[in-house]
Amino acid sequence: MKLDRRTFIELIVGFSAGAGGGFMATPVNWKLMDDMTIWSQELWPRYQLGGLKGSLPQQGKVTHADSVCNLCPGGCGITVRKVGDRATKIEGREGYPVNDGGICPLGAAGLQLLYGPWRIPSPLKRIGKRGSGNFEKISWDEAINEVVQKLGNLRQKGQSHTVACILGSDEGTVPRLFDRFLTAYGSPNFIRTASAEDTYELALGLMQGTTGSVGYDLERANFILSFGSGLIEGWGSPVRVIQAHSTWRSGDLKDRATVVQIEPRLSNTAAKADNWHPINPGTEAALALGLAHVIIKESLYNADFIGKHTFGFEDWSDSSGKTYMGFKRLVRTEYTPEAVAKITGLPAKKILTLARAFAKAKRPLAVWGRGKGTVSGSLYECMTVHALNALTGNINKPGGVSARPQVATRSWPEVERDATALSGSRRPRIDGAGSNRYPLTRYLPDRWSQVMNGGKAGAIQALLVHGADPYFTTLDSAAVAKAFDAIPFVVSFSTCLDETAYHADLILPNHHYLERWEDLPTPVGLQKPILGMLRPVVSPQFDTRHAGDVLMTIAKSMGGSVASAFPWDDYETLLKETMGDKWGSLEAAGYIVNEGYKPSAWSKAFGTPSGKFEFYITAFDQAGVKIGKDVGYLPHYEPVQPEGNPATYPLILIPTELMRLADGAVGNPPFCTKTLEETELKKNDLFVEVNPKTAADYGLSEGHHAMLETAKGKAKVLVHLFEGIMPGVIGIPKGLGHAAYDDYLAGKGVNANSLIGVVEDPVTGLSAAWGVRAKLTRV
Amino acid sequence: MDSASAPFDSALFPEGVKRCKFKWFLFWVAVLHGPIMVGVIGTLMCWGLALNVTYLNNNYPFGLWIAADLGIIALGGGAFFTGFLRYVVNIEELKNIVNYAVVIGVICYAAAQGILGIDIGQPLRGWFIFWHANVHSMLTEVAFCITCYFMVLCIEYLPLILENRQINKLGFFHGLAHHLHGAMPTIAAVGVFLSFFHQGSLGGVPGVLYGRPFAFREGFLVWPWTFFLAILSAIACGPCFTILVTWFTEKCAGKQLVKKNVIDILAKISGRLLVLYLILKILDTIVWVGLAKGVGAPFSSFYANQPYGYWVLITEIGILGIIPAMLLLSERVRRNEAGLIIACLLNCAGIFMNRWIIVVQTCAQPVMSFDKFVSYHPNWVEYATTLVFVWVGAVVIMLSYRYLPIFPQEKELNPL
Amino acid sequence: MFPFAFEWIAEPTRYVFMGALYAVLIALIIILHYCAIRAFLDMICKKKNHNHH
Amino acid sequence: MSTTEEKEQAVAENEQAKGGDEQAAEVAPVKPGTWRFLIPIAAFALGFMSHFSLGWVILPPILYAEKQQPIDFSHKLHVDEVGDCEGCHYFREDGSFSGIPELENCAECHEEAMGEDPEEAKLITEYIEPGKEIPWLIYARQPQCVFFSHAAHVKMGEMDCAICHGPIGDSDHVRPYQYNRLTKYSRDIWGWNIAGLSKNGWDYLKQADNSGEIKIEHAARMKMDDCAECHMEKRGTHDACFVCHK
Amino acid sequence: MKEAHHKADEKTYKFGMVIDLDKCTGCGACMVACMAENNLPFRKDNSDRLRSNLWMRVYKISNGRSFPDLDISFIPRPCQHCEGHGHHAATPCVSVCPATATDYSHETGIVSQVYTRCFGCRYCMAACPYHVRVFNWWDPTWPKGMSKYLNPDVSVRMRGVVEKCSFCYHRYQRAKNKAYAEERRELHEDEYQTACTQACPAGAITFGDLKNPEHKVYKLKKSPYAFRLLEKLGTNPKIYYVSTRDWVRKAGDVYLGKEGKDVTHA
Repeated sequence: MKLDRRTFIELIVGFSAGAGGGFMATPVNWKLMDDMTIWSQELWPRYQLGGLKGSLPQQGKVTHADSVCNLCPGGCGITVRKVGDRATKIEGREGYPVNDGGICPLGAAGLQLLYGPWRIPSPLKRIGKRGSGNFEKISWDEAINEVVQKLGNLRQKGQSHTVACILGSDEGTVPRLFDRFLTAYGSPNFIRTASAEDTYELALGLMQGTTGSVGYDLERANFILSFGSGLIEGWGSPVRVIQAHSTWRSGDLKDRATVVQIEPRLSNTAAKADNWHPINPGTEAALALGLAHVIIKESLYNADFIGKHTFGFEDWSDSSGKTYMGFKRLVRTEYTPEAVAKITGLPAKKILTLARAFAKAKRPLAVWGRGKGTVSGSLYECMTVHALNALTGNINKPGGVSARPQVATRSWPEVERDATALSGSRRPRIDGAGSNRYPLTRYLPDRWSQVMNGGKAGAIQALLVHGADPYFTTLDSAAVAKAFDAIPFVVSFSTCLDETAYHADLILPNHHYLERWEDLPTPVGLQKPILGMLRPVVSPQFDTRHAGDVLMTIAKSMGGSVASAFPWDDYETLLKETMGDKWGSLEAAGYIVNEGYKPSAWSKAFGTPSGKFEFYITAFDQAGVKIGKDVGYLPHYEPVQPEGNPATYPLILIPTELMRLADGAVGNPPFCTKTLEETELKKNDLFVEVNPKTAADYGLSEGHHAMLETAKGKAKVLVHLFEGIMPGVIGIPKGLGHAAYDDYLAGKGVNANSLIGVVEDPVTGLSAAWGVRAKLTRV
Repeated sequence: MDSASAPFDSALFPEGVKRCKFKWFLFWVAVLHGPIMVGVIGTLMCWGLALNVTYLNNNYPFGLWIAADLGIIALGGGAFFTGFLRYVVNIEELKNIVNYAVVIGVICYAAAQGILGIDIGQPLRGWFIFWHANVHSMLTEVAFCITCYFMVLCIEYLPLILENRQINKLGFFHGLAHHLHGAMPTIAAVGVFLSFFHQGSLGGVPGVLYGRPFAFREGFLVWPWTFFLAILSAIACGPCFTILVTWFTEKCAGKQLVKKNVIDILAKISGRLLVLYLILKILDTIVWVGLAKGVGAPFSSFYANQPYGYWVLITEIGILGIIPAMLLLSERVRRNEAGLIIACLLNCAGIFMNRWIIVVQTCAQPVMSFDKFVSYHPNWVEYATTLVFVWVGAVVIMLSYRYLPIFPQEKELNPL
Repeated sequence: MFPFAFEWIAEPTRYVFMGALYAVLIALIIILHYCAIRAFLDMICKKKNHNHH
Repeated sequence: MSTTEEKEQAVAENEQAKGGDEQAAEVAPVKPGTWRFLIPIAAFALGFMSHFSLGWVILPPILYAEKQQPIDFSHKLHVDEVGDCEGCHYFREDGSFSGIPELENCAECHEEAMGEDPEEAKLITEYIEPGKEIPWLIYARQPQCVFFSHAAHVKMGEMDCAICHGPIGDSDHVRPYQYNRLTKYSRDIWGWNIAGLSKNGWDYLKQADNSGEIKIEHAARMKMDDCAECHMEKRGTHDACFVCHK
Repeated sequence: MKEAHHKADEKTYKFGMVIDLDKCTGCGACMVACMAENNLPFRKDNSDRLRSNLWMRVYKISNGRSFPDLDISFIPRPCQHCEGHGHHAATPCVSVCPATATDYSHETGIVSQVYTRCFGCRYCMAACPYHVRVFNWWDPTWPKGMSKYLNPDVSVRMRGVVEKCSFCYHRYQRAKNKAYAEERRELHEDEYQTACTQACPAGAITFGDLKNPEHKVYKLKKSPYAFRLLEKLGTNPKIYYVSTRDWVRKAGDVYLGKEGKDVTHA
C-alpha cells in the first residue's frame, strides 16, 4: 500500500491519540510530574540552593557549648548550639554574670566570622606590593623562621627597641605574653589601642590614687546622667548596659529611674532617655561644671563626703602659707548657669532643673565616655564628670562609681633580661608615653604614627599586631597608612583579613575565638571582677595556631634569655599554671566572678598623697607634669578645639557610633550590615546626618550625594536630613569604609577615622578630639 | 482571482477575498518579531535570573503584570459578552463580529496566562494552583475560570481554523467545524457562566484584602461588591475594545470589514452599560469613604502621596468614565468615526486605569502609620514581557485575517 | 482538587466551587467528543455513500 | 459563517470526493474504503499499547538507580544480640531520634573483630581504624522540608517501628538502596508500587489482626498523603502545615 | 478554613508576644538572631529594604517634630500571626493563598508558610498590611564554607517563594519532642521561646501562651499601655506592644496624621 498523505495523517493522529491515552492510563506520568516538581523545587541547577549544591544542612546530635565572646570589650558569656561538629548558632549564656542570656547583634553573628570567607586559611606571606592584597601560603615553620630571623637581626644590630607591639588590651595572659616578650627581647614599645579607658584610668589615678579600671554600678543607679555616652549603643559592655537600661525601665512608672542624655545628636540613647539635652559638641565639661555650680550653690552636695574625704574642695593653703583656689571657688566664680548656658547652648533654666534633679536623686550617677568609648577623650572633661559623682558622694557606693580591680591570678617569674634587653627596654617609647612631656600616660596609640611621620620614620623596624586593627581604628588614617609604609616588617596575628593584616608582610593567623583557650579579664565598665574563659567550641577550621603558642615558639627559637623567659611547654600549660587553683572552677563553669567584692570604704579608698579624694590634683607635681596655671590642677573646662579653619570648614563633623555597626578591631559581619537602616547605608555609600536647616543653607537634599571635606581628607557621601541633629553639626557613622575583608564589607562607605585627626590633650597626650571642622558641598 | 497576480499562498485564503503580497505579509511579521524578541529575552531573564530583574519589591508584590492581567481580561471580556449577545440574547447582526471578538479574546486570555507564567516566582509549580487549590482564594477562582474559559475560547476559535479553505477540504475537519458551530450556543453559554465568575473574581482579588482599607469592600454573598463592579466594567469596555481592534484592523487592511450597524449595536450597548457601571462606581466610592474612615483611614490619606493625588479619582471616573459614557450614548457621536474611536479609547483607558488603581495603588498605600510611601514604576523587563503579547497578538490577528474567514461581511463589502 | 485527595475538606463552598468546575469541564469534554464523533461518523458515512455512487 | 456554510460544505464534499476517487484507483483490488476506517483505529491501538507498556513496564525501572550499602549489615544478628531496636536506634535526651548509629556506637563492640565475617573485617579496616564515619544510605530519609518526630510516633503514638520501616529487624542482609533519579529520594518514600497505590504499613497490620500473622513485605509509603491519612484517622484532623513541615 | 477539631487530650495554645517598647533599644539583636536561627540569606548589598529579607524587622519611627523636639521609638515587627475575628474570620494572608501554602494552626495560633508549596504569586504579600511577608527575589547563596552554620531544623528556601516569621516553629517541634520523650503533652513556658525573645538583650520581648493565665504574656498584654498594630482593621494580631509614650501608641493604628487621636487599644 502506498502511503498517501491522508493515511499518513490518520496514522500520525491515531498513533498520537493512542500514545497519549495509553500513557495517561499509566501511573508513570503522574509520578514523573510529581518528581519533576520536586526536582524543580530542590535540584534544578538554577534553583539549587546557592552554594549548597544540594547538600542541605545535615541533622545530628544537638549539643551546647559555653564560652565567652571577645568580639568587643564586653566579654559576654555565650552558648554555642552545635549540630554534630558544626556550630550553628550563638546565643547569650543564661546566668552569665555579665549578660545573663542576652546577646548583641555582633555576638549573634559571630559564626559568620568563624565560617566566613574572610578567614585567613594559613600563614600568609605578602608577595605583591603592600596593600595589593597578594599573599602566598607558607608553612608555619617558614613563617615563624621569618619572624625569628627578622627580630633576631634587629636584636643583633642593637635595634631591639625598634620593635613594637599593638594590642587591643593589656590584660589577660596573651597580651601579657606579648608584653613579656618585648621585655625579654628588649623593647619598651607595647601599645594598647585607644579607648576611653585610657583617660578614665588616669583620672581615677589622679583623683582617687587608685589603679584599675572604672566600674559603674548602673543597675542600682536611679538617675543616670550621661555625657554623650552611647549607653545602649555599645558603650561599656553592651548587653550588660542594655540590661541595666531595662532595669531602669521596669516597675511602676513613678519608681522608674531617670535617664538624661547630653549629646548634640538624638542618638538611640538620647531617644530612649527621659530627657535629651542637645549641647554644643565638646562643651560637656562646661555643663558638668555648671551643674556643679548649682549643686554647690544650693548646698545639694554630700557634705559628709565632701567634708571628710575630699581635698581641694575649699580653698586651702600649703605649709608655706600660699593659698590655693579650691574647686568650690572655681566653680562658683567661673561656671554660673548663665555663663555655661552661653558655652553649651543649653538654657540656664534647664541647667538649674537638671542640677537639682541630679543632686536630689536617691542614687545619681554621671557617666562619661563618648559613644561606645572607642576614643580616649579629654582628661579634664573626664575629671569634671567624675567630680559630679564626687559631689553627690557617689564614689564606691551602691549605684555609684568605683575603681575596680581584676580577679587575681598567679604572677609569672621575673624575666631575666640580658644586656640587650635591659638597654632596649630603657630606651624612650616611640609614642612618647611616660616621657617628660607626658609622664602619666602609659600608651599613646594615636601618637606613634604622628611621631614617625614627624621625622622619625625609622623608629619602628618591626611591628607585631594582635587583637587590634590599628590600620583601621586609629584616627587620621592617612597618617597611619604613611607610618605603616615606613615600617619594613609588619606581622599580624589576626584571624580575619582585617585592614592591618591586609597591609602586613606576614600573617600568622590566630585561632578564631570559638576555636581557642584564652582568659578574658573583667569586661569594661563592670563594677565587680570577673574572669571569663574562652573555650574551644569547634575544632580549628583552618591551618591556624594560637597566638600565644606562636609567640612562645618565636621566643624559644630566638634562644638565650628571650627563650628562657618562656619556660612553659605551650600556651595551655601556661594558662593552667597562671590560673592556679582557679583553673578547676574556670574549666568547669567557664568563668569566675567575685560576687562578694565590695569597693573599699571612703576612709580607706583613696591612695592619693592626701589620702582623700582630690579635687586639687597634687599628683601632677609629683609626676612632674607641667601644668602652668593654677586652674590646671582642678577639673575645669578647657575647650578642645576641633581641627580645621572655621572659615574654610564652617560645619562640625562628629562621629556617630551605631549598635548595629562594629567599628572596632572586628569588621561588621554581613548579618549586622544587613540590619543597617536605609538612612545609614545605601549600596556602597554611607549617609551623613544633617539638620534640615543646615541642609537648606547648603542646598543639600535628602538622599543626594555631597562631598564631605575636612582638613584630613574628603569623601563622597549621601545626605540624610535628620531633625535629631543639631544645626551646624554633621554626624558620620563609624565602622564603614573597610578596604579589606571581602565584598560583604569592603568598599562600603568611608572610614570616619580618615576624616578626623588627632588633637592632643595637653596633659595626657592622648587624643581629645571629639570631632573635626568640615564642609559639605553638593555634587 | 487572477492567478498570475495572486500571492503564492492564495490557495489558503478564504474564498473570494483579496490579501496583500506574501512578501509584505512576511515583512510585517518580521518587523513584529523585533519587539517580540525583546519580550522573549525579558521572559528568559525573569525565569533564568529570578524576579530581581524587575522593579517589583516587597512593597509592590503586584505591579504592572497583575494590573495588565486584570486589564487585559476586562478588555477581552468583549469575547464572552459578544458571544453572550449573539448566542444567548440572539442578536443576529453580531454574527458578523463575533468571530473576531473570539480571536481577540483568545489573544487576551493567552496573554493573561502568559503574564502570570512570568509573574509567579516558581513557574514550574504553577499547576499547584489547581492541584492544591484553596477555594476561598479569589485567585484560585480566577485561575480556574480563566483556564476553563481559555479552553472555551479555543473551542470557539477551533472552527475558524478548521474553516481555512484547505483544512476544510478534509471531511473530518469540515464536519467537526460544522458540528462545533451547531454547539456554539451551548459553548457560549458555558463561556458566559465562566466569564461572569472570573471577571468578578478579578475585581474581588483586591476587594477581599481587609488588611488594605484602600481596596477592601464589604461582602455581598461570598464576594466583595467589587466583584460585581468588575463584571459590569468588563462588559462595558470589552465591546469597545473589540470595536477599537476592528477599527485598527480595518485601517491596516485598508478596507471596511464589518458593517457600521453592527459596530453601532456594540457601541450603544457599551455606552448604556458604562452609565450603569458609573452610577454604581460612584455609589461604591461614597460608601467606601465611610468604610475606610471606620478603620481609621481618612479619605484624604488615600490621595496624599504623589503620584496618586486626587487627580486619579477625577480622571478615572470623570475623564475616562463619564465623558466616554456621554459620547457613547449620543447617536451622533457614535455615527462619527472619530467620535466613536475616541469614546472607545477613553473607555478602555478608564478600565485599564481602574485596574491599575485597584492593584498598584492598593499596594502603594501605606497602612501602618510609620510605613514609608514608596513609588513604583515598571522597568523595561516588565514592559517588554507585557507588551510581547500585544505583538504576538498582532501576528495572530494577521495570520487569522489572512487565512481564516473571520469577517463574514468582507466579501460583500469589498467585492473583487 | 479531587475529593479523594487528603487536602479535600468537606465544606459547602468547596463542593459548589469544584462541582461547578467539574460540570464545566465535563460539559466541554462532552461537547468536543460529541462533535468529533459526529464528524467522524459523517466522514465514514459519506465515504460509504460516495462509494456506492 | 452560516451564510457561506452550505456553499463551503459543497466545496468540501467535492474535494472529498476527489480524494476518494484517487484512493479508489490506487487500492482498487480490494473493496476500497470499507476497512479504511480501521487505519486510524489500528494506529490508535498501536499507540495505546506501546505507551501503556512504556508507562507500566519500561519506564519504572529506568526511573530508579540503585546503590549498595557500604557494608552488608545483618539486622537479625544484631537484634538477637542487642535485644531490640532501641539498643542502637535510641532517643537522645532532648527527645530527638539518633537514627542510624554513628561509628562510635559500632566501635563499642567492634573495636576488635568479634567473628570472621568479611563484612566485619571491612568495617574494622575501612571505617573503625581510620575513624571514618560509615556513609550509610538511609532508606527513609525525608525531604528537607519535612519535620518528622519519632518521639511523637513511637512514644506518644505507640507505633511499632515495623509499621513504617517494615520487618527490617528480621533481615540478614541489607537490600540495595534505590533512589529516584530525578528527585534523589529513596524509593521507600514514594512506595514500591509505581502506581503509588501500595498499601501502607498500618493496612498490613490490620490484615494481620485478622489473619493472625504479620506480612509486611516492604516499608510503608511515606508521602504526604500517607501521613495525612493516618493523622486523620488517629487525630481526627489533617493538622496544620507546620505539624510536619519546617 | 475549617476549624480543626482536636481530641480532648490535645493541648491547644495561642502563642503570642508582648514587646515592651520602653525597653527596646533598637539594637537589632533580634533581627540577627532571627537571621541566624532561620537560615536567612544575605547578599553583598542588602541596603534596599524593599527587597531585603528580614523576618523580624525593627522599624525606627519618629514623632515627626523638629529639632530638638524630635522623638524616636523602635517597633520590632515579627509576623503578627493574625487570627482574624468576627466578620473577618480568617487571617488576611491565609484566606487568599491560592495553593494553601499557608495556614492558620488552631493548635498553636501560628500562621505557617510552606516553601515547597508556595509558587510565588505574592497575593499574600498584597494582603498583609504589616509587610511581614518577603519574597525571595534572588537565589539564596552562601559564601564557601558558610553553609556550615545552617540550622537543619529550618528549610533553606529557594528563590521565587514567599517567606515570613514562623515564631521559630521548629523550636516548638523540638520542645514537643522532648516533652513526648518525657511522656508529657504540655509544654512549660520556658521550653518554647523564639530566637528573638531569647536573644533580646533588653528582655523587651516576652513570648508565651496568650490564653494561659500562668504565662507572663497573659498579664503583660493587659497593661493600660498595651496596644496592637492596626487594631481597627480587625486582623486580631497576636503581637502586643507596650509603650508609655502616647505618640507611639497612636502610631500603632492606621494613618497617624490628624486622625490619629482616637486610637484605642485592647
